[in-house]
Amino acid sequence: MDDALLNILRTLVLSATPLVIAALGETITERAGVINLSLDGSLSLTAMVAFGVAFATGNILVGILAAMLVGAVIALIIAVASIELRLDQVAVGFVLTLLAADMSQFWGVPYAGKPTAGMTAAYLPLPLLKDLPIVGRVFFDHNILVYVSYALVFGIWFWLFSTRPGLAHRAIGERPAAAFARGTPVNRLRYIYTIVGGSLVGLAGASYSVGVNPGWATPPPMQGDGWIALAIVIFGGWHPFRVVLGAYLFAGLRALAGAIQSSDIAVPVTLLNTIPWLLMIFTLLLVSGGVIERLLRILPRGMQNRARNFLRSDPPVALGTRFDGEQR
Amino acid sequence: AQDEFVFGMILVGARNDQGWNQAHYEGGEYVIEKLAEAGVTARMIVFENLNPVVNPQATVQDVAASMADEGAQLIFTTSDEFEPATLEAAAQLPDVTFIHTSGSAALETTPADLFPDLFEATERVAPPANYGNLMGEMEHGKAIAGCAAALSTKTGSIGYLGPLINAETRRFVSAAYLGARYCYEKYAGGDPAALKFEVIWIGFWIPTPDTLDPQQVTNTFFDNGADVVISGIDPQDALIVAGQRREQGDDVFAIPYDYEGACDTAPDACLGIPYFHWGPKYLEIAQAVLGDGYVQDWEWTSPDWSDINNPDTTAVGWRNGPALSEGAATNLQAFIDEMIAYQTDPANEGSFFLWEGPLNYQDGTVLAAEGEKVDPLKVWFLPLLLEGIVGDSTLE
Amino acid sequence: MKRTATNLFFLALPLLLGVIVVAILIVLVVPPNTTLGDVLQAFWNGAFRNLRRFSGVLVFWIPLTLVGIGLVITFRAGLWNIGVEGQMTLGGLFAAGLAFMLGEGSPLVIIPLCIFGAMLGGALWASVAAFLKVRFGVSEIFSGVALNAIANQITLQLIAGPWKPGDSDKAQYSRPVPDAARLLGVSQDFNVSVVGLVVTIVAVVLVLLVLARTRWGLNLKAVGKNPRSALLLGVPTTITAFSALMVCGALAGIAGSQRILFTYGDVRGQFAGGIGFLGLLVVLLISARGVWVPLIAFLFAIMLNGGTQLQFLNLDSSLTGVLQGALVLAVLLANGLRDRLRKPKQAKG
Amino acid sequence: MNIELRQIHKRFGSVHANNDISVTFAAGRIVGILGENGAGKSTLMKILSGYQPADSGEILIGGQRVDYSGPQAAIAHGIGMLQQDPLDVGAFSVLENFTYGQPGGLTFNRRDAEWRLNQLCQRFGFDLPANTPVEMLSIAQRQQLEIVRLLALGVRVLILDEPTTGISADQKQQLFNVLRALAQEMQAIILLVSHKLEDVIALCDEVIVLRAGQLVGAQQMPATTSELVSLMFGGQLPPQARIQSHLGDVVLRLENAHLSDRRLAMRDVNFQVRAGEVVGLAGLDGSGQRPFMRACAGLDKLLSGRVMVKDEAMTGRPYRDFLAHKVVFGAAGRLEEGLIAGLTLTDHIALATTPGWAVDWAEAERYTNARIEQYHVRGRATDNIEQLSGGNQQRVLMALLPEDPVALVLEQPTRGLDVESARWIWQQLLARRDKGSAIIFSSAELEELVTYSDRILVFYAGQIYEVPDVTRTSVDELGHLIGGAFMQAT
Ligand SMILES: Nc1ncnc2c1ncn2[C@@H]1O[C@H](COP(=O)(O)OP(=O)(O)OP(=O)(O)O)[C@@H](O)[C@H]1O
Ligand SMILES: Nc1ncnc2c1ncn2[C@@H]1O[C@H](COP(=O)(O)OP(=O)(O)OP(=O)(O)O)[C@@H](O)[C@H]1O
Ligand SMILES: [Mg+2]
Ligand SMILES: [Mg+2]
Repeated sequence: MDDALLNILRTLVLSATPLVIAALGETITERAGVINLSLDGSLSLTAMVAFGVAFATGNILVGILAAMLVGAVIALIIAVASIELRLDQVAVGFVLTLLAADMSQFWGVPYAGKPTAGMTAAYLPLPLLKDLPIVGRVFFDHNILVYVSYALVFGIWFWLFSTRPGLAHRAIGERPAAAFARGTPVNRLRYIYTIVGGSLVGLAGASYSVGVNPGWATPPPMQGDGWIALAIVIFGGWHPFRVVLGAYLFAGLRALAGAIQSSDIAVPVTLLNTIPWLLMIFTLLLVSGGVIERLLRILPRGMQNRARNFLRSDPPVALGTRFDGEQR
Repeated sequence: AQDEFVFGMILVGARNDQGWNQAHYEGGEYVIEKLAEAGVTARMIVFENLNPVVNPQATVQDVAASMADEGAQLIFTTSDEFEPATLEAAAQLPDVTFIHTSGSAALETTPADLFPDLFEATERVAPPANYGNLMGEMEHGKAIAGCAAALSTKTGSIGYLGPLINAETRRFVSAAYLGARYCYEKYAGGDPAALKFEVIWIGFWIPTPDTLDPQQVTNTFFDNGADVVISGIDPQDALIVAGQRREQGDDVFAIPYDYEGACDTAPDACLGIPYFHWGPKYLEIAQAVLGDGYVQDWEWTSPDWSDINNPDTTAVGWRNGPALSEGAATNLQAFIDEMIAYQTDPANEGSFFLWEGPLNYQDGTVLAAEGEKVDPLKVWFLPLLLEGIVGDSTLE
Repeated sequence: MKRTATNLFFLALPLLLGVIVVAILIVLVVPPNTTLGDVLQAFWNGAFRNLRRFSGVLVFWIPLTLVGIGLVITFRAGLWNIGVEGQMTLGGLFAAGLAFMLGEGSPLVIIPLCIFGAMLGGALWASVAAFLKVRFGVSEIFSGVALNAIANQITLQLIAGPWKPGDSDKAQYSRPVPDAARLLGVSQDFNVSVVGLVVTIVAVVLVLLVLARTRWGLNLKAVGKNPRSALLLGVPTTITAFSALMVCGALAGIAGSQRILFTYGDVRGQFAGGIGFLGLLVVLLISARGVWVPLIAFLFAIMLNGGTQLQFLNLDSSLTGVLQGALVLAVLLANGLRDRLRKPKQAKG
Repeated sequence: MNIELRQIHKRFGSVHANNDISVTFAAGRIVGILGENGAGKSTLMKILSGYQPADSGEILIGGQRVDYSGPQAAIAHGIGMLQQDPLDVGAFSVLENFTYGQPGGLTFNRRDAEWRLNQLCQRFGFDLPANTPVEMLSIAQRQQLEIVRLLALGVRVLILDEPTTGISADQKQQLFNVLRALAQEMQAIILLVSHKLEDVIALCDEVIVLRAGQLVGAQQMPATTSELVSLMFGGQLPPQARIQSHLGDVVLRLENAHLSDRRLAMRDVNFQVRAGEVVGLAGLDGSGQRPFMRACAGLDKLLSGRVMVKDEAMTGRPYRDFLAHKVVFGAAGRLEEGLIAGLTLTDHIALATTPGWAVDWAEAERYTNARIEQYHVRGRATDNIEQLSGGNQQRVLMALLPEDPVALVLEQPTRGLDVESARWIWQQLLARRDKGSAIIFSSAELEELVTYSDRILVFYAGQIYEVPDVTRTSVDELGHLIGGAFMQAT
């Protein structure tokens, strides 16, 4: 396998990391039945905060923590608005999207274009793993944040599907009444998971500005990624593994855009730039019931069910709804 | 203060972008400082980020009018796309002098005069008398940048991170390529035919959701074997990525653009910086406005060849970056001396001129035959990239 | 009578809270040497210093109001038409396209045609999202975001290719639209397009009437609140949702045409300028009560044009966005709080 | 160990759902809780099982006063409730549902859990595939799962709220056997809330009766139906005379229809109903009644075959057209499907009656007030529909029906209504029937089916079986049929 290709794959994994983390954060939140629509703004704001604080304190870790804190606060607003004030989660999330984006630009002014030397989270190739053929270079020759994303994928998967708290976590998103009947404090847990998910969104923001593309500039380079992350969660059927798959898929297409232009294939830049968005629509089409069925007819009988189970992506039943069973 | 001199500065991006806009902004500060020395108190009112995304409500005309209300007598509109609007504003506010940078409305010649088969002839409307154009001969800076890149590349592959495609950017890419090719052969002892010089256009001066991600593109360059990336866009993404990769042990460099202090972003990866000094010219114009009036002009100002880094005289300059090796630095200086030699007297021995034939367009057609010198205006309106450059010449 | 009274209360209290929040924000962010007074002064100057400033406010009010009133329709139908931005864009492009095609001629013919084309374009783009929604259940939020981005790319491609200025190749804007299609200001000082004003006012009145007095308006409400029941009550739910988006798209299209035919006079990247999103904020601020759209849109227009002046105080103009966002968020939360405090009492009574 | 309730009070706004109720339940006894709709049965049980706190009053277990904060705490005291609609998580597998809520560490060992599940299933003869998603199970299986889950939690007091609605006779037998076993072997207390007197008679050792929130009587079993009825309603209900009205020509017809929904597919369905005919659809939830009825009203498209309304082919036409032909569908859920929360009564009337494109609000309001009069709706024209009580909402639904429908297709038209309301509804329906409307209705109440149907179709797993002679069939027989008895028979 030639170097160029390995390098490209490696860059792909790196540049997909923020998407992975953001989508996983949102997965946690939505599995608990809450939608945090503010991602596109939150990512900008937290990215700015991470870089700004890291720049001011000279300590990247502090920057990352600050970003996670901000992400958590935004999530908290959504939680309060939907649980206490019974407001429409989408409405509040959308306003926060715009607000956070503007805040990042306004308060980011002092940090725009500031030196980025030494502003990337610690780069450490993993001793033995990095020497493995192919995968070594592609997956284990990165900065810490990338490994964090791996850890999150498996951690969340294990949490959701192999632990008792995980059962409760999924239950409050599926059928709060049943969770309540089993003594699960539905709304308290919704607070917690919304906030945890939000802080992961913060981590994702940080993984741009002190990870994948260090520094801060307006307009924020990650604009639009928040929406893609939200779509990935749907495409991923709220399952960590599929979510990661989706994230790499989108990142791959982005990398392709640059690569194609440098190749001899004559395609207008504008067309390349539309690809991720077309893919976004296409994936959502794919997971929407009707289309799957039509597509599955092509497959041989045997494979159909397996394919269906893989493609089907039913949102948590109680997603976006309130649970008042406790205010009694 | 009633007798203060007020001038406006309209920027397409942020005043602190470490690039094009900051260069203009500091040009304005230079004017204030110098006028103060001359006993004139001047005030600059700035409008930054005048683009549909950040300021959908604002147009050049409106902002100019507001500035006039604030007492501005002179307004610099500093982005290519401001030109038509600036012309309108100038017509509406005859008492205010408008200087548009990088445009050519004040120039009699139109592209159609030079390339009748490429551009449709439209009879030219003379701009209002209170309108003028200004630009620096950055192609010299770009040539030096290209040379520095050629002297530093080990893989013999150079990437150019292009913004959008127009005559100006084609001019700069071509200049950088010519500098690189020349130095690669003469000083690095390489085969110019073997030198890979590729441009990828992101689609705009700054990254937006509608453009390619410049950091992604820079990574693509490096992943595909380039080890130097020359930036043609305003912000410092190329340098940032190069710096990050150096920290991870990759042996790669970048050359930023526009602003003298740009190297600070990631010094260890910075080979040098071709930059604009708008101050001196701005001062001249301001003084004219203060004195017996500005006379319409289209100015394309060259470096001060006696000292290309003299802050009070040069319009375009170059500074070596921390990452430029000793040897490369000496060779680069030699190359610069060759350019100077030509500028002082074309007849000089061992002098180098950028736009001297044989030069072909990308499509193989001839731009200048052996020994022929290209008409400067043809350079200004350069319709295609030059032969040897990989990359698109037009957006279609 | 009583309705309007409660409406007033409904707006007053939270709005007041929002304004207070904004004021506090300003005090917090302004550099030490400037005061709240200066900022308000700047807003005032930006909006009312002279006729020209004020016309700037109206010029921005026109597209914002058009988009806002359109969004009231989609919100009625329970749809989150985030794609409105792209619908503006396509509207503008159709208008420009027609203008280029028709070339010079009588404005009396060309301008109406262009505006009609704009409605067509906006409606067409909306119908894509509508189709994906009613046929495949793809969330209009996501398809909207994607279609916005795609619309921008179409714009860039047109600028780069067919519409590029013939006499040079500036990559940032198209050749100017022919004069016959240009909307002109009343005068240099009062630089507002009468056509734009009239169209907007007519649109607002029409929409309000239709919503209040027609079966379609009632259908929208039914579909928005409970599509399944609406179907059983004989409402053509898919057609209703579809048409809601199309009408909103058409109105957004007109808004887009204003940006091209009046504001810029050429096509350029992002010419819709986020006005669609602002429109969403406006409508959220008033919980989709159509009557208030013109007023709140006017308020926003003042804030934005004030923003122009803010920069002369060396404040980044994104502050305006922060203030608007904060205002809407505060009002939303205040609404929720008030309802929360009122509910228990009702249950008892 | 006994359970004692003392002076339990519970109010919901104006409604006094439980009014000073004191009662004791002895170990090892099976007690029936009787009472008409809205009498307060569920409320009392919810209080006992921790789902709702009492406004006042005490609960004593084995003489000890207990206070608990929620269902979990009640279970900790050994009291568990099986809700009418089992509180499980559809997306979970049987095993996950069984495990969720059981005490234990961070992770759980699937093998152990599965072993414990199977132990209990074997003991009671339940068949619960551990890895099937619960949403694929029948109501009966979901009840079984809840029972084993609660028992695994050490529950000694098991409350069942109307468990026999929507399960077959055989499943009912199995359930009863289990309950008896629990009472005898474990000295468990079983509390059975039910409207079905025959069930109570078959199972219970004693009954208590609530009326309008008060405890109005207790009775040691055995006792006769009439005794219980008089206890419940303070007098006999006049028996329902079933008057056959004369049948007209066929108004609605399905020809070789091929239907399907997410669960099952039905092929070659042929069916016709005549003017003035009442057709009842029996069967457990999800046996095919729903797709059948939706097909009749054009709400679901046929995969193949034809729908005819009075000899006019309506195949593939939208529901609107059916409505135009006066074929009306009424769904079970009121506010889910039928009425629109947030709209006023006038809005609803306007929606149902406005022919043209313009709405004449003055006219609509006048008309609405007329209907409110006519249907004795407790509410004002300007009220939002959700402010009305259940029965009143049902009345509004009736008011929305056209006066002379060709065919009414109604899902469980009296679900959750007290006997008066239910009877009133049927008056309205039969009045229309007599004017020549055909009525197709489904119900979980076999009684209702037998009482009002001219023909009964029994659905089982997508198979349809027509009861030969309705006048001769009984609730018992029907109970067996909906369990699929006819499958073996035929
Ligand atoms: N959450 C509630 N809020 C308001 N009123 C309620 C609530 N729950 C029950 N009620 C009212 O309290 C009364 C008793 O309700 P309950 O459900 O206990 O009756 P029930 O005997 O269980 O009736 P059914 O046989 O239909 O289950 C009814 O009038 C009911 O409407
Ligand atoms: N689950 C519930 N949640 C909230 N309110 C309820 C609930 N059930 C009933 N109510 C309210 O309690 C009151 C009585 O409800 P219910 O449906 O029992 O009426 P009802 O007493 O049965 O009279 P009707 O015979 O007309 O149904 C109504 O105001 C109703 O809105
Ligand atoms: Mg009950
Ligand atoms: Mg009732």
